[in-house]
Amino acid sequence: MTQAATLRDRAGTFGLSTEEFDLLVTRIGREPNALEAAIVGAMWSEHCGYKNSRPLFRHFPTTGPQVLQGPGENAGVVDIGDGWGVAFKMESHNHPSAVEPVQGAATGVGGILRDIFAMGARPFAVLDSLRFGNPDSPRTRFLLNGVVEGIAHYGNAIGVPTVGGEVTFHPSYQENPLVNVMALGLLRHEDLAKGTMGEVGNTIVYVGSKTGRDGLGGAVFASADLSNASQADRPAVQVGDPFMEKLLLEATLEAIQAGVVAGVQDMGAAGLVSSTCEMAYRAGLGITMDLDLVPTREDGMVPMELCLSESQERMILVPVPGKEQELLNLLAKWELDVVTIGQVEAHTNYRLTWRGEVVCDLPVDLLNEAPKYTREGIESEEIRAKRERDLSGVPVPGDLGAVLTDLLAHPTIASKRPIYQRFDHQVMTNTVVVPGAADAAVMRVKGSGMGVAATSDCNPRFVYLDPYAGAAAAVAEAARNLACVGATPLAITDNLNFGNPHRPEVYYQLERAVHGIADACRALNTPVTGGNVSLYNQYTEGDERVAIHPTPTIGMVGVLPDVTKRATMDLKGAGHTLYLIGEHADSIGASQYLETVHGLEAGHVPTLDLTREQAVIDAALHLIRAGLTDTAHDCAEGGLAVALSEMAIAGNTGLTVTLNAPTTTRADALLYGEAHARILIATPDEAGTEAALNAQGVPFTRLGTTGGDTVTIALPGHHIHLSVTLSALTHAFTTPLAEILG
Amino acid sequence: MSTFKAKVFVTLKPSILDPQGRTVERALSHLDHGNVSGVRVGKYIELTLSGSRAEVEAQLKDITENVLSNPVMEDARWEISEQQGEELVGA
Amino acid sequence: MSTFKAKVFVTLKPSILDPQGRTVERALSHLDHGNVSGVRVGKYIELTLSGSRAEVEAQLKDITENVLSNPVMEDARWEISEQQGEELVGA
Amino acid sequence: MKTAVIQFPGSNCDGDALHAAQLLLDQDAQFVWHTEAGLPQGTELVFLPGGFSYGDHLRSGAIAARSPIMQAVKAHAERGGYVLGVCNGFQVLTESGLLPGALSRNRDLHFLCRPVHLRVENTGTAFTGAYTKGQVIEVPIAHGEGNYYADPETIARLEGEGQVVFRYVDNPNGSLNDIAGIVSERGNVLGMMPHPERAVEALLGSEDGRGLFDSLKGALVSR
Ligand SMILES: Nc1ncnc2c1ncn2[C@@H]1O[C@H](COP(=O)(O)OP(=O)(O)O)[C@@H](O)[C@H]1O
Ligand SMILES: [Mg+2]
Repeated sequence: MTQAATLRDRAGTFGLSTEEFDLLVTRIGREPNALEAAIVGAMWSEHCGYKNSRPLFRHFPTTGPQVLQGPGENAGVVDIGDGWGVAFKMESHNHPSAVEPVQGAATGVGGILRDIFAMGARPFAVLDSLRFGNPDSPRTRFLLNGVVEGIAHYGNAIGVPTVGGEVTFHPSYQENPLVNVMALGLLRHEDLAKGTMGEVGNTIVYVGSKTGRDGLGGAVFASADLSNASQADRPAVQVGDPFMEKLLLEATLEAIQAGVVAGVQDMGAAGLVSSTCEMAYRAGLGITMDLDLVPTREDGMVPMELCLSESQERMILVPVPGKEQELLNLLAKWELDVVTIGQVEAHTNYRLTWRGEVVCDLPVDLLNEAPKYTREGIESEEIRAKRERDLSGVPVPGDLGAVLTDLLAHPTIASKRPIYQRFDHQVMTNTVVVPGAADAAVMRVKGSGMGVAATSDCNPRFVYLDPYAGAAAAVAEAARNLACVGATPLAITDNLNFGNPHRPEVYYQLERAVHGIADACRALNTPVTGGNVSLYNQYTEGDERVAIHPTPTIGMVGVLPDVTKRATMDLKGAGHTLYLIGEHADSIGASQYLETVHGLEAGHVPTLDLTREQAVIDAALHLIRAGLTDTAHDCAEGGLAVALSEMAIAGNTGLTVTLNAPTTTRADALLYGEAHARILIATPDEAGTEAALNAQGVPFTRLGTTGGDTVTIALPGHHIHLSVTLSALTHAFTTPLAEILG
Repeated sequence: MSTFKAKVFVTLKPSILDPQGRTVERALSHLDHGNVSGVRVGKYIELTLSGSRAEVEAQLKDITENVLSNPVMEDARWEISEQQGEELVGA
Repeated sequence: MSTFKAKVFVTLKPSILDPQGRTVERALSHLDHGNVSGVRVGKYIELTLSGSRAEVEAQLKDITENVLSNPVMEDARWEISEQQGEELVGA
Repeated sequence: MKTAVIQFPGSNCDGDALHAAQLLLDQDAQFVWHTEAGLPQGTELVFLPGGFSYGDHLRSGAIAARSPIMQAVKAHAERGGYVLGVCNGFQVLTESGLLPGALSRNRDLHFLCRPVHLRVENTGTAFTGAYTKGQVIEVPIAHGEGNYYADPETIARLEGEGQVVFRYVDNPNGSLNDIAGIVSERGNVLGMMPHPERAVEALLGSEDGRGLFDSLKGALVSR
């Protein structure tokens, strides 16, 4: 009784509330031992059990003819045609990267790649969505350099190209950066693998690295508030080994393709326990494992460590009955540690033995069915006031040309070349559209004429000011980015990075954002096939808890039926005509311009009309596939003027445009407002393009022509004529990141 | 004012995985050096510092712990010796 | 049969530019350690070998010169010490 | 041209090498695992691909250079057979002594992936016959350790004998004399850091690497 009372008092150290501990006691009808409490704590953590977010997930659309595998497996899979599927998923490694950026980011890449090849897919692209604090601070430099080095270290060595991503800077991420990594893999439909234990009698095979005391309690650590206490957690760093992972990848795929694997899963958060527990749950069966057989890197490891260690580069494979030896033989070639550590049983418990004794015996269901919390969200008054703020008093700057160079030089908008040139983005020889060339990456599918496109997007300022509209806008932007390269959007994965959900204003953001994503995905026919949740992204400043800007990163995948019919953003020469598909912006609300130039994060986010969005996407796709244009770019941060400049810089070709808009709209809104549903294109064929756009029934405007060595924009009604040389724009755009990286 | 030669040794903490050491060990065993074990690969840094011994020792400790090694995952130690040749020149 | 601990030090030849050393040196000078010079970054490898001293010494020389370092660019030296604890057990 | 692409644990451009070889040289080009003692019967070209063999641990290429298959590759080279080492393959060639010098960390210490311009310095080799002397081609690099070094006598010899085959127009990594690729004395072994196999299809941005494969085919015919 004393023992149990002690455990109950210590429930918090296992990541359980006292109520959860009592619930556990009631469910099993006895006191758990410490190992069992820790296992339950890990399985019920946000990371594994999604206790705060799962009730919201039911709003997501998850089905569609293109979905081969929806949420619930290691990764989602979409059908791209010709018997090919694409597995994809995004995952965060925020807290580990805040502590040790190189290894934190590296192991983030390693972890998401394992999710992909666990599906039987060969990883063929990585994208990374990164958020840091103030670009001028030494801490940001340290984190950015470390994260970039970590991604390069792992991705380059394992030989999967890093083909895209985003890097943005905002003070809310100063202590708590976001490192979200998305990976894509290619598979033949028949090779689709599942994370299941299969049937009674199957054996459970451990393969990969030995188990050390790495990242112990990592699942709890990842869900705990990040505060000064995390200094003490520092030894919780895990070191990744891309070489080992490469062997594991080849071995796993070879085994799956040889047809000797009935189930497979990587060991991620909460290591051995979560992987085997989830596989047992999917099979609806129990298992028994002998912890004495776990290969260890250090002496004297105890069950708690063996169970919860987050040592990297480890997998669980379940052989097809009768093919056990074949599997072991095949793995031997790769010189990995391989041990049969348990078997699937007719009972329904998760049973572990150590030194001849049963040390854990809990129902598989209980472990996998974390309590769910539906909380009450209340919008923050402070944020509401910012949104409702009247912006009519904001002055229009006298020198709108200087604004253009200032925006291009903002680290969030500026060229990311100094970063992506450290990533091998061409290995595997499939990358048709490389980083920096367009709004999304495009990889060809060898042996077919198709291409796969991918992008990751989120504008956290929009989400902050209006979580519903901002999150929906992230989906819309992702779809638009795919359309700009000529890809039909297929499905998304999401990474929900938020603060502490116990705080009503944070729960409000989470709930509204989920609804926004769900509605946009429904409207744009891009179901959610998986995702990841990272909560408690905040830190303590004095006595105050500061949450990050809510950041629901959207990773979207699309298909190009003919990869040669693709578009990039660079102007392809002089004498082409520029069009805006969609309508001019009419507000500066929530824009990067308002923040950078006027120091204000305020106003309503641009209105989102998903029907219009779809029409603009369809129009752009039609033009690209009809061969009427191969040059397209969407308007995002910085608005029209910045987007035009990016096209000019990328193509080293100037342009001259005239905006004949009513003077009732402010000039700065026309130039720098961030309205949705807008795509810029350039074409040598005016007549054909206009006919096609008219037939599509979308609004469009002829803006002007390409050529010259300036970006010149006239607003005759406003008596404004701004002209900046291409070299000045290029300089502004290309220098900032190199300086931050140092 | 004297000149000192310092040697800094940085090794991964024993509990931390050393992928490089593991790979080298395996390679050696394939090359018929199966009697080799416990391979750990670290860094060896040489530097020269000028100043008084007390100053330089304090500085080296700081540099070793805060720049040359990452205390999250590495241990470091250092040795220092006064450069006789230099001293003579200085004298 | 005894157990030996060996330490191997691999350094770039003095005539060869060491970009890593130079970068560390530059970083140090930005951190107000301008009195630090001549930074060279090399490798420090620890290994354990079992066998007779003569065998192990010959083997270590071979490993150091032919595997652990590349004579085109690097110099290497090694130290070896018998493990007392082990010996006692063996005795 | 019967081609064998060697696979070491950690090779990651092996598939790219095979793809390019099958496209341009030999439909039946095949992989050979590093533990093999011999090359397939009739091998004419050995292709050592890029990647991170053994994780680049210790030194890039060092451990791979000591694998069993390299004995066979050496014998093949001694017989005058062609050997092409790209990126990590070049590192394996220097580590195994098939080519002189060594490749160390890039001048700025970072991995670099981008297209570079190369000047073709010697068109008298089996790998470059299809180019014109002084021609500038665009080929991608993707490496962290491509900084070519050799002692002054070796550099002088390489330059004197025309063994420097490709030179960077704008040196990205600090290589001595801007060296991007060299051949052996006999001219049958080529090592280069840039990736010609990534530049053989217009879809991927450049076809300038094709000349190398065309040259090899030509050399075989004229042999
Ligand atoms: N972390 C990163 N890794 C790789 N590529 C990146 C990264 N960040 C940005 N990029 C690439 O740089 C280009 C510009 O990024 P960004 O300014 O975010 O463009 P956009 O606003 O059009 O999404 C894109 O091609 C993007 O994929
Ligand atoms: Mg962007």
